[in-house]
Amino acid sequence: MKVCRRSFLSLIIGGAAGTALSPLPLKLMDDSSIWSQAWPWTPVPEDGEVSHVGSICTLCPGGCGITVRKVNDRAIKIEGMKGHPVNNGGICVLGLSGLQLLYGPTRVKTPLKRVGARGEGRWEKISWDEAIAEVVKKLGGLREKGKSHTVACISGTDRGTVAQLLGRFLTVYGSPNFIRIPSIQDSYELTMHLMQGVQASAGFDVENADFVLSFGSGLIEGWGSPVRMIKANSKWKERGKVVQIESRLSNTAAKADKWVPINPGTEAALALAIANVIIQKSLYNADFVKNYSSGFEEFKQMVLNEFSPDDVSGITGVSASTIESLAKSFAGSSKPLAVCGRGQGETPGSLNEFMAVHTLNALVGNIDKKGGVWTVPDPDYIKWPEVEMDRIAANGMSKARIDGAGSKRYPDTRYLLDRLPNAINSGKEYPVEALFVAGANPVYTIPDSKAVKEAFNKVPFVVSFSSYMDETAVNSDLILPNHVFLERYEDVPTPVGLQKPIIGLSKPVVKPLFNTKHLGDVILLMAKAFGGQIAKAFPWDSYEVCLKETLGNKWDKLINDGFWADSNFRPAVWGGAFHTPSRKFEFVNKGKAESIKIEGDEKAYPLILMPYDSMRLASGFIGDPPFVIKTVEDTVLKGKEIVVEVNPKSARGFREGDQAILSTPKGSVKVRVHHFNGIMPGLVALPRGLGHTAYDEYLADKGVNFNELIGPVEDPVSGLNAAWGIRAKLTRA
Amino acid sequence: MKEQHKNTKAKKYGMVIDLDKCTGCGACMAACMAENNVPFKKDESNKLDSITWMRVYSLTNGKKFPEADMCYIPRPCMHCEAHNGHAPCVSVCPAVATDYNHETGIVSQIYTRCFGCRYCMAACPYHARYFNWWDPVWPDGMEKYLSPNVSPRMRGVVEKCSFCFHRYQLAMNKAYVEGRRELEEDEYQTSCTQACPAGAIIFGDLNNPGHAVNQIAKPDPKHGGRPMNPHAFRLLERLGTNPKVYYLSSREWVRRAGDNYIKDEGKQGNH
Amino acid sequence: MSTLDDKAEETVEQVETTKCPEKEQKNRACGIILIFFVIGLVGSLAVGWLIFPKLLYSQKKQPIDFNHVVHVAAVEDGCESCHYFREDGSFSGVPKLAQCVGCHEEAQGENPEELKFVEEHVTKGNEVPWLVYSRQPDCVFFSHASHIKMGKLDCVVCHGHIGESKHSRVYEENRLTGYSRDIWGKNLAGLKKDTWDRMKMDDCAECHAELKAKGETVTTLPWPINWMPRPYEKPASSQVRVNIQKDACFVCHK
Amino acid sequence: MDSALIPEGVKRCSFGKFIFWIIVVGAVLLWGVFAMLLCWFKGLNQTNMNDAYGFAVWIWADLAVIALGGGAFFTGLLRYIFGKDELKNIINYAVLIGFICYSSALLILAIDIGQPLRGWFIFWHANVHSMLTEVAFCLSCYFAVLTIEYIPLILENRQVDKVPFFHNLSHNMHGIMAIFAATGAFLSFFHQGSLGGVAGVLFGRPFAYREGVFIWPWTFFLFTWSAAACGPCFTIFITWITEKITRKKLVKKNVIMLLAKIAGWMLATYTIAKIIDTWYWAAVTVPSKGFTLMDFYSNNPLYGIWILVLEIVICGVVPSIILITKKGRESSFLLISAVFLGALGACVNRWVMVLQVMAVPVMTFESWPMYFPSWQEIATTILPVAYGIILIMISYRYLPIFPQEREIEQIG
Repeated sequence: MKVCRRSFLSLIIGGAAGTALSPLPLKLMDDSSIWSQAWPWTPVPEDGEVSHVGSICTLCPGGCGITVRKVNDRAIKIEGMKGHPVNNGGICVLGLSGLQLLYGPTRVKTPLKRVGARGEGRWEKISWDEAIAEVVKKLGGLREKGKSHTVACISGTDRGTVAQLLGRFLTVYGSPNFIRIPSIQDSYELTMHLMQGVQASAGFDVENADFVLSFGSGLIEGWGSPVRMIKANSKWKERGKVVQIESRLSNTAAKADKWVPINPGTEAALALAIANVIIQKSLYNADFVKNYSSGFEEFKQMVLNEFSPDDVSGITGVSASTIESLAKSFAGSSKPLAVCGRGQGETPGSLNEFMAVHTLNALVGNIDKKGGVWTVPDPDYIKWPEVEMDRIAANGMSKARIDGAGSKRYPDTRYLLDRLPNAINSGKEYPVEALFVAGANPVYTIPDSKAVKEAFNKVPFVVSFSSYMDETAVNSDLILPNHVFLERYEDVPTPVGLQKPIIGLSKPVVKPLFNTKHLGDVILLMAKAFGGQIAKAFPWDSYEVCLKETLGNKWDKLINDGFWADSNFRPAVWGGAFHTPSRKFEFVNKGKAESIKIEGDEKAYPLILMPYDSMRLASGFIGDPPFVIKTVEDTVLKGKEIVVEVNPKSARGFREGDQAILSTPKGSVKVRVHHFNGIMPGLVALPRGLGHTAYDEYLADKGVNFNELIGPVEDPVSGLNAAWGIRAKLTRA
Repeated sequence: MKEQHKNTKAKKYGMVIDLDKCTGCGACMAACMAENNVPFKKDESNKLDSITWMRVYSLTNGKKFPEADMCYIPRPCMHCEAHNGHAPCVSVCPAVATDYNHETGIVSQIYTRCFGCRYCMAACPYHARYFNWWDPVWPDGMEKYLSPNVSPRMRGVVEKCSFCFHRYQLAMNKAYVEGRRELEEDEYQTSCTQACPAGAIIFGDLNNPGHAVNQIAKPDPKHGGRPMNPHAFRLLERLGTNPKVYYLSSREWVRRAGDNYIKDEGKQGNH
Repeated sequence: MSTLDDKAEETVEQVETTKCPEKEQKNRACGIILIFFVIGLVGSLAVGWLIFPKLLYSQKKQPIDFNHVVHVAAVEDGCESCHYFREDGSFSGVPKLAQCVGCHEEAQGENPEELKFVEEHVTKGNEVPWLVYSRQPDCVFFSHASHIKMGKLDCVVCHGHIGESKHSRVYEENRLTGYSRDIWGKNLAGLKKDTWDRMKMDDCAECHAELKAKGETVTTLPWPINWMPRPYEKPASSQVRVNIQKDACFVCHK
Repeated sequence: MDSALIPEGVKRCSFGKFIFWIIVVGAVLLWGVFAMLLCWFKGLNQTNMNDAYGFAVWIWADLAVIALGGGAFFTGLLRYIFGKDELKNIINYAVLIGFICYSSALLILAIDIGQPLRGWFIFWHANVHSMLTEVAFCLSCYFAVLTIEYIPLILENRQVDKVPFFHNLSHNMHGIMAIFAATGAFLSFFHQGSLGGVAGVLFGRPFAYREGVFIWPWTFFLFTWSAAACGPCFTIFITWITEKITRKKLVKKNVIMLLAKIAGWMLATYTIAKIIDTWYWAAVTVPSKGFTLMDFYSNNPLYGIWILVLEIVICGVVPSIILITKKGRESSFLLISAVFLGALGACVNRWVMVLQVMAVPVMTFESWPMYFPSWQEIATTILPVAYGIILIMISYRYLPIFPQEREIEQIG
């Protein structure tokens, strides 16, 4: 015992001495710190050869060129493409985060068939053959029963080969119900159609405009092609003026040279009052008005009688002197440009307002001129042979559209998606038996989410082509996942708002990561499976072949540069620009321009809820990747709670950061209150782009989707959704 | 120093950010995150533990509707030179994990040297330094986009903006292979500069009269680099941090918001 | 030391029980205690110098036994034939399969290793998972361009005479850190004879300090214990006072 | 049961009672250890610290505990250097408290750093310009000194002392204790100072920044000074608590009076210095950075001007007056209140120089971030307290901490 204890101690001391004389302690100390410097659970990115691939970003209709940096076969970073006519090296927050979508957890990795109840999220993995067979079987059955017209398709766009293939398929199959996602494009197209007689997009030569009068457009918040607009804004900072007319100090308003707060919804009246001053003071372009327009006299009488600055001042809250000075500076500038479409322009708006604003451009003669509004024809490279419809198809195509577009009531409107939920729910029209959704997320983006979901539930067969598990995909029966934009070829015609026709080419930057299929190829496969006229309409082996053939001699240029621009394009000359019956610009006078009445009773709902847009929140069909959500300020989102802006004056006892219940006739949600001096008293502003229920844990269940709180309000002229807000109230939580 | 750079003149990389042009779109933040392998968590709404090397703050003029005004101010690391490189953070780091490089004027941060005492964070008045409170975790598969040029950080260390120093390194490599020791202005640009859609960020060598940053900010070497451009200012100029990020604004209240002033003191905002 | 403990033990023992006759006990105990001390000393030395390295490093074989001699003889430009600089200034490092396929589309000889290489990798298109002896931690940015192109350094300085090897030697991986033993150096005590014996930061620092003292344009590295005088800090001559800077951490770290 | 180990001639509670309390406090200790392990294994996300509060309650505890442990070096200085021999009767306890405080501080630092495995970098890769480096070096050196000062105390245990070697060792160590005390005082002067420097050099934080002499800001000297003033206060306070708990007199009144008087004068001079410093800072330094004094004490829910009043008037002026007047010292109530306030003053000062420094916004567009420690932080902060109590319990039971105890007991 004795020996043992002492010896033990001795042993220990000897051991300690020996250990100290060995490299063990220093080496272990060093290695353990090195271990802590490279913890095995911290990833080490593999190095390798760097390469760059040019492509086009299709996460929004902006059509920016991108250059993707790769290391070996991994895509490392997305950067803006230098020299691209839209963005010239610049890029937005969403585009930069594209790789998080590519490699992210929300990808649908293989065709999925619903097993549980709708929206329950239980899926069965199926093969592509099974998936296509399933669709063909279902559609075939409907066709046999002569119900081909009960198939509808919601698409993010109607331009480019993929959308055209989809439309073509629907046509030869026999359904008139190809519906594009609504936006201010609809209103602008209609405006151009009615006033200029053209079927074209409106392009804005913003780079050359020297006075921009914006009626609530979020010029630097995602309106038009976002990066291009921000670039233009920088140009205006150097030479040019911007006046922002808006009831909230948006970023655009803050950056503008002048912010004119206005009572919401009265923009049309203000535009006409400005017209009043321009006409009264004879500041208009006499040449244009006299030689290239018709209906001016009627219009003149109307504005002079009904829209005097003093009267309008009462409606809009903008002083008569401001109206006059606005009119003078606008008409006095050499290249003035008036634009409208609120925020990012995702809600079409009142046609009267669009026409009133466009009238201002006409009065100063800035149509198809440098710095003005241009008529932009679609690039006409898609020249496929006319489809030959069989009897069933012809029969189906002869049926009226379910959304009412092109009907007697709304003869000039092409798509009215906002009317679809009601059409399905009310059951007044024929039922929709099958619904395709491609490049869109209507369950999230269409107003009145409750009604949209109800409508979806009434459709027995919903097919989503989404690459991501978005709200629409969750509520579908079959998901046929498309490649994401970095894995596929796709032509991208002229970005929204660009004044020159260009074509961009999206290229596969990486090989498809999962068992996904290009939507174009899926359409071709479906057509083949049908055979007959349907198959005949698609004489290509693969989408890539189709695309190459369609683009013809532009292909090489597109592959090398990433875009093709028509260098010969010039804006139309006034003499031949207008295709109205009078061959002139028409001052369309549709009577007294009534402002759109929003939903809700003023007594029950003393406040007005308006949405606002931000570059840091994608509110379209793409959900925000983690990087984007990270940039969102804590005055917008706090934890899982959305923050609404109110003026301290109308906060009624709600302190900064207080919880509250925000209610509208459509629903109520929990919010937090943020005092903002930049918002007009009486208004509540809620950010768009939050409140996703699908996607990943970085995005889902954060905040509130604005569309849950608002429903569409039909514009009496176009049928498009013109709701710019809704009555609301804030109550204690 | 003197002997060291016989062949190359010492550079002083800096930035000029035009706040008139900045739209607050957040592209610089995302560009930075994507370039520098910045991690993210499920909830990033607590801005006190959200790693954003480049952070866009918003400021208001404090006035009531409709006089209210707002401005965004992107804040990277200022790479303070202070007096002879004794930046607030550099002099306090006990383990030389952060350092002022006299050759480029960049304040480095070596993650593997840092042991996470956070003294530098206490020292930095710009809150430009961020601590990795959590292990960085990328959802399965997303680690594929990580760049090999910037080492992902481990939990328990401080990180901050590096002016994308790795881009300098890579550009120098290219120059070396081509037999040069000097870089052109456009060969080394930070990720945020490159991405900014507004072109509001300009980056270059403040010591080089040929570079745009020098021409715009006109740093006054006699007065600790103070801008001579009347529209230019630096954040917290009075603390003597001698930062290398200059801001431009045509609005006086914005320039004034860049520093602290006792009421009614020197109303011109920039002096 | 032993006496000290001896006493300590003793008193405690006394407290507990006081049976033994003291002196006799003490002498015997002394011897035994000494033996135990020696056992402890020798044992721990053995552990530290012999067993510990065995435990710390795992032995790994390269997937293919590579013969540098044969390859160097077959190519024209020496090392740079396979380990070349890319246009962007980066260094290619260990060749990828695609490079090897140029010659090894089909086996060129009878060497079983080559046959294995062609069979396992070339035909199947699998990259060879080479174990890189000189792989540095992720935090290290090493510019081959500045050392080879600007500094005109020979590969041998850091990599030794690997180009003269006929076989791939065993790769020893540090189980704790995951890095090759070559980084710390074969010699566990950290001793080195040649410049390529170790690849730790101190070794970079040593070389840089030497060059610096000669007046070369190099960046000096911090000596690890940077508050202690460095062996190379002595002024090379009275005119040139070498200013040791520790301001360039970013130059080699990312 | 353990009577053989208890110093001769003094009474101690029953072993059962002793063990019971050890277990009670030990439970708290274990709770702290659990929290500590959480912090080590899961990382500092276990705390409520954030990027604005890089330094928080731990660093405050660190600074406070070191200031309070300052009694050891100052009493040592008085006893060994200035020859205030009476203080030998309280020096043991001062050393013990110092030992506890310093070991706690080191432990907290080891928890506080994000990469404990690399903690040794502070020595190995030290940056000599950093105040924290100075702190680390002096702190560990002084801790070593305190250990050396504490060892003879252990050796005085009845059983250990029986061993001739230990007896001699202890004797010899006592002989050279003056050298250690001097070294300790020197080291302590520097690290107390450098702790003050930690905040004072932050020229990016106008609230903390103090001008100074050479490389040291005024806080450097103020911290040393306040530690010298408040440390003895704390020693007296803990002695008083110990006396209350043990229900007996352990140190003679004259010793306490002497220490209290010295502490009083130190505190008084410190308070004057602090007032001058505050005035200069508020009148010159702060305005030069564009701030007014009240900018630091308004627009937030916690930090009002009250904290300045509390620190300087209530915990500075008031106890100083009590302690330097004979009447004040003689009144037991006033004395204890004063030493308590003195110790509290150091704590408040450290709080202000750590937490408020973090809270004050420097950029005009930032607001005051507020912070409340998580339970893990609280537990790990209590951990050293529990450890200290246990160490005091054991030391008091088995070591002749209070040389006068037996004498007083016999008289009593």
